[in-house]
Amino acid sequence: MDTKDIIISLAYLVSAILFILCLKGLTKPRTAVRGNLFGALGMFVAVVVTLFNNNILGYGEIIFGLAVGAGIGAFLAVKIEMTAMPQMVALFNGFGGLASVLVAGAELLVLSGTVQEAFAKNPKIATAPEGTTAMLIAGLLAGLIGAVTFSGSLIAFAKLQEIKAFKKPFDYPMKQAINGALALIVFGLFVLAVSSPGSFWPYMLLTIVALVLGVTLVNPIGGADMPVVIALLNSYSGLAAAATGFVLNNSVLIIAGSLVGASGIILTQIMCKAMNRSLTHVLFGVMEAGESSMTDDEVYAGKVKSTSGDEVAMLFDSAQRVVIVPGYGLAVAQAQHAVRDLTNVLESMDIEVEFAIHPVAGRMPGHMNVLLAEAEIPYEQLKEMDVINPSFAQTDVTLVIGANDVVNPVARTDPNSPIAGMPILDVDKSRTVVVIKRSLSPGFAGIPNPLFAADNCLMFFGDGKKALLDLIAALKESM
Amino acid sequence: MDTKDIIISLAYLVSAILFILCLKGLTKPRTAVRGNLFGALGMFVAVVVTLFNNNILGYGEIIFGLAVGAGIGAFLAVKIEMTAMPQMVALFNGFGGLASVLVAGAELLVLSGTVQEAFAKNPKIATAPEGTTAMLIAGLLAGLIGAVTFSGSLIAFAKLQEIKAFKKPFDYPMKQAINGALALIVFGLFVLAVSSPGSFWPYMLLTIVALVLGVTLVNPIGGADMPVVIALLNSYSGLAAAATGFVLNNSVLIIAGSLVGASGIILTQIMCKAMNRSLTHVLFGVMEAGESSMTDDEVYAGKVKSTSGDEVAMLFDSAQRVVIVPGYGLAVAQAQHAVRDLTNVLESMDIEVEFAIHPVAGRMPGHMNVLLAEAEIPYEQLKEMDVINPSFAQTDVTLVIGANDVVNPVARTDPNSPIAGMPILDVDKSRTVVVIKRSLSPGFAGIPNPLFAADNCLMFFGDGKKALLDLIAALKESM
Amino acid sequence: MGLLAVITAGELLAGITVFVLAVFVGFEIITKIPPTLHTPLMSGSNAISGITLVGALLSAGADHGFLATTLGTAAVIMATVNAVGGFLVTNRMLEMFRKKK
Amino acid sequence: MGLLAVITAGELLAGITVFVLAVFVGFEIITKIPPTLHTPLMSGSNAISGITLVGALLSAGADHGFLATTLGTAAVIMATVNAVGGFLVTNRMLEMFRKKK
Ligand SMILES: NC(=O)c1ccc[n+]([C@@H]2O[C@H](COP(=O)([O-])OP(=O)(O)OC[C@H]3O[C@@H](n4cnc5c(N)ncnc54)[C@H](OP(=O)(O)O)[C@@H]3O)[C@@H](O)[C@H]2O)c1
Ligand SMILES: NC(=O)c1ccc[n+]([C@@H]2O[C@H](COP(=O)([O-])OP(=O)(O)OC[C@H]3O[C@@H](n4cnc5c(N)ncnc54)[C@H](OP(=O)(O)O)[C@@H]3O)[C@@H](O)[C@H]2O)c1
Repeated sequence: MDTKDIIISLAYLVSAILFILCLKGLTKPRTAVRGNLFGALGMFVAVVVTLFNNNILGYGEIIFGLAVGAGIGAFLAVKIEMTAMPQMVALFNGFGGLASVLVAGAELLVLSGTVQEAFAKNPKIATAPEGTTAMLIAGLLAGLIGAVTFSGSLIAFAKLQEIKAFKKPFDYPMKQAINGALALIVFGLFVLAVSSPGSFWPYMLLTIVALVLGVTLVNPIGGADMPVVIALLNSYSGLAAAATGFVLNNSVLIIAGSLVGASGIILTQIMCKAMNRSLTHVLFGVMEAGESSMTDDEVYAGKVKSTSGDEVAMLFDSAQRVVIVPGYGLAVAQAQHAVRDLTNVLESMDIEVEFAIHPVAGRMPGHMNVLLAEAEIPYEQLKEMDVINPSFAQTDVTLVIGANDVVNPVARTDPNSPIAGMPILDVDKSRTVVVIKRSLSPGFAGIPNPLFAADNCLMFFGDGKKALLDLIAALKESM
Repeated sequence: MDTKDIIISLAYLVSAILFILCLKGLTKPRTAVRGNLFGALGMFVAVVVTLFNNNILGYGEIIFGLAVGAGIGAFLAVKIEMTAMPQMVALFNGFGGLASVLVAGAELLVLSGTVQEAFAKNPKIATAPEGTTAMLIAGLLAGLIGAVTFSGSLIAFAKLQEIKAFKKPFDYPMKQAINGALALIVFGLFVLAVSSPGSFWPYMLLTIVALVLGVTLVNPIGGADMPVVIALLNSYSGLAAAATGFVLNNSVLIIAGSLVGASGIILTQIMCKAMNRSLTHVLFGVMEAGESSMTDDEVYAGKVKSTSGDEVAMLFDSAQRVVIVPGYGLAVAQAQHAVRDLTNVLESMDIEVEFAIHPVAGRMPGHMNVLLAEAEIPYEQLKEMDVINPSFAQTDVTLVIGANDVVNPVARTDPNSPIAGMPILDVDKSRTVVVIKRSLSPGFAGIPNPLFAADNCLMFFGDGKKALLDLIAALKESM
Repeated sequence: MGLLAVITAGELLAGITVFVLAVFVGFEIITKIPPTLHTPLMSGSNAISGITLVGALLSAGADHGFLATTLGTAAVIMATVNAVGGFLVTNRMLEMFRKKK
Repeated sequence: MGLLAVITAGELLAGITVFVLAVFVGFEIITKIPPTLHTPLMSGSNAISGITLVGALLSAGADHGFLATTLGTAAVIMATVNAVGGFLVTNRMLEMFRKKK
């Protein structure tokens, strides 16, 4: 080890520390921006010192690759719409997984060549050089995990992007049996590859099968569970990077990869808990408890009162306090700016307006915060569930926009419902509830909502954005 | 590396993991016992596999040392009184520090021999073998830190054990200047030792000076701050162990040592916060803010009402709810069993009895819990400050036993007092307060307590245990 | 085609030790996170997993023959997208929260 | 008197990496502790620092001459007192809390 190597190693340690500080910073609102910068700095340090590595001979390909990659990455990151963030993360994650597959591939290719040469020179030796097996195992793990991450992330991306062909899971018989068979094949190829260190093709086959496995694993999972899946795949891509670290005997890869792998698992668990789902259920695509105990008819028949923009405007006229409950439908309708306009109008009428943010409203954690922040609605106006729940009793009008499950009182009453036990926003306690949605169709959990049939509830049917614009127009007219 | 070495390394990793789980377990009441067992198991694993190390040739000394050490350790641990725990920890910690000094000494002794031989064989080479400097630095650090830990811990032990000669700091002029001079000498010896790898005597000198430094550093610190000092010295002894790990290139030493070093620093900070002290102030022996703004006379003159056992017994006769506030004096008087007896008597009179536990009552964190647990007072009866404070208004009699600062209302009123801002137990809100202590002398903070002069406060002067026995006798008589 | 440095048992053990410790750091570092930060945290840690870039650079630059170099260069592109895009997206999300405060 | 194995730069760097990671684990692992557990935690981690025992065993058993062996044996005694006494005392403190529950 010459002095340069020592400096490179120390720089890797610095960048590993920066990654740790990055993750730590990202867990607190006050330090999150700085944390992210630490992470970027860590990456920069790691890349720069790597360029000084003695083993790097050609710089042409490297500079080309860096430039192209940075261009694509920056373009996507800057151009993407705020509401498309989750699928963007999925896509990036997939790229990371693929990169691990390729790196492991390149190294194992060279390794197989090395082993062949060793055997050619001395045909009598029966075993490959020391360390070969360890490198092989690490490389195969990197390829396997990376490939599953890649194809799985692409499916997750397609589902979140609501690409037609992927909206419903592909249906084919014996899903679990096929997954089992694929896993067996993977195992067999793994053993084969380890026992024939001179061949590269088992690695290629393994990767291809792993790609298929990634598809079949993520395919049956519903679009709404994708955030959890992405968090899990993110953890995987960390593990894949750590595995390549073992192949290359590189500490920063091992540390950063295993950091992401471990913290990703914790984050996955936290997200599952916030959505009241268990990880096994997410992964096997099962909704907790099957059937709703009540049919739509029983719940709604004859009890639903529909309303219009003018009528709601009149309600607001006499209101002093309004709470707005945004849900997934707000994101679908892209109505965040319309909500801001409505808020401004209501405030100009001296009405106190607050937003009730349910932790799992929408389809990703913090979805509503991101959405409303994009429309520049002041942070102080967004109240978390625990804070706002006691105040519904003093609220004149609660306006529910495209939310359903998070205001479904069944969670409190029916222990058999899929959302049983999930804390909900107690909108039914307010004087009047107005719900904006397109129809009576259910939300993510697929169950009817007795709120819509409650005495103090009015349904304002229509697309979220259109309904809001109607409402604003009606309000302005009456002013 | 042969297979045995690999197994030893993996076993070290297992024991490092067990140590991590130990520390983690010890932070939660439910898992603390298990955590401690994990730690012991980790140590057992580490010791057993070390015995298989190829470098170990003689087992006689080892078995002798293990047997003697285990005997002494077990004897002390089992025989020691519960209330003497803090000084016992200090003593053990000192031994750990000394062990690091001796290990580093043995290794550096051999190293100096190796270097001499190398020079002797080839007088022309000017530099010692690769790695010598690193080992030297690590060994010197182990010796330095270990020696400071050892002598510092012994002084802490002596102060906590209330050994006469150590009760007051030794007084000599220019304390800080002398410390500075010692630090300079240490630095000089360090440089000298690194630059002459063939000699062992600089290490010996360094250790001796470090021993003196440990004494002069801890000497001025007041006995009541000792828990913080012990926590800090504990962190040091971890760092010393980690340093010996670098000398021996042994990962479990490095991991376990740095774990203890880092967690010890966090624990020190947490303890400082709980005592409302800053670490710098503890280390430089300064009480926050100097003078009390009121003299004893101003506070007490003519306003203190003294009472007797019989009188207090009568008070209890008509009481429904009694809160007992234990303080340092309870530990001094060893009155924990008397308190339990009193509680039983009061409960047999259908009086509700609860204990108010202030976080820094006594002289070590959790002091009161340990003390009362020893007397088998049920855990549920001990209430933390935040829980019990609101209930003082509904309390008929509050019995303060040997507590002073933690019930001093000055903390709320006088921003210049040394305990300003410390949350206190609001005993003055109860109908009657009875304080058991020997005199009007102040507590740890050295300030008078206006509570003792309050209208609803009665002083029951006497040693804590004697006063309680009087009280119990009086209660039994009147029954 | 060049030869590859193989790893010794000692290096492997050191790697495993580092791995285990980093896993513990990863487990411990994330305890409570406000829901708002779930997505940025996911995205930021995803960007960190772009560290494969270091491996990709070594593969692409090592001159181990055309195929290995091509694989390496493709890996450099992918990993750079992941890292650069990841940190930028995370920053964009966080900036949005910040300017409201 | 035998010779000592010296450390290579690679081993030293690995050691430093392990050190840094373990320090992070130590920092992160302790966040909130109820005051009751301050003393047991201090005592338990003090017992862990008795790990010097491993170093002491190596010094005592290495047969590097009388003086080194004597120093090592003394270190074995000291470190064993620290470790054995430490875990036992911690256990005693904790048992006291437990039986009340
Ligand atoms: N936040 C997360 O991280 C996350 C992740 C996964 C799953 N989940 C789950 O997702 C659910 C979130 O609850 P939620 O109340 O926000 O949403 P929801 O229960 O899924 O309901 C969304 C509602 O919005 C309506 N909608 C859709 N498009 C609309 C449009 N263009 N205009 C107006 N309304 C529209 C739909 O009704 P119409 O079709 O009648 O309009 C639907 O009932 C929870 O069950 C949660 O567990 C959350
Ligand atoms: N808990 C910790 O970890 C810790 C650590 C360091 C410092 N401290 C500090 O220590 C103080 C603790 O407060 P505290 O109220 O528990 O104690 P305190 O304020 O120190 O008062 C103890 C009182 O007990 C009395 N006493 C002593 N021996 C007695 C005996 N045999 N019988 C009856 N009474 C006796 C003394 O008065 P007489 O002499 O008149 O009897 C003294 O005023 C706080 O200032 C805290 O910051 C705590």
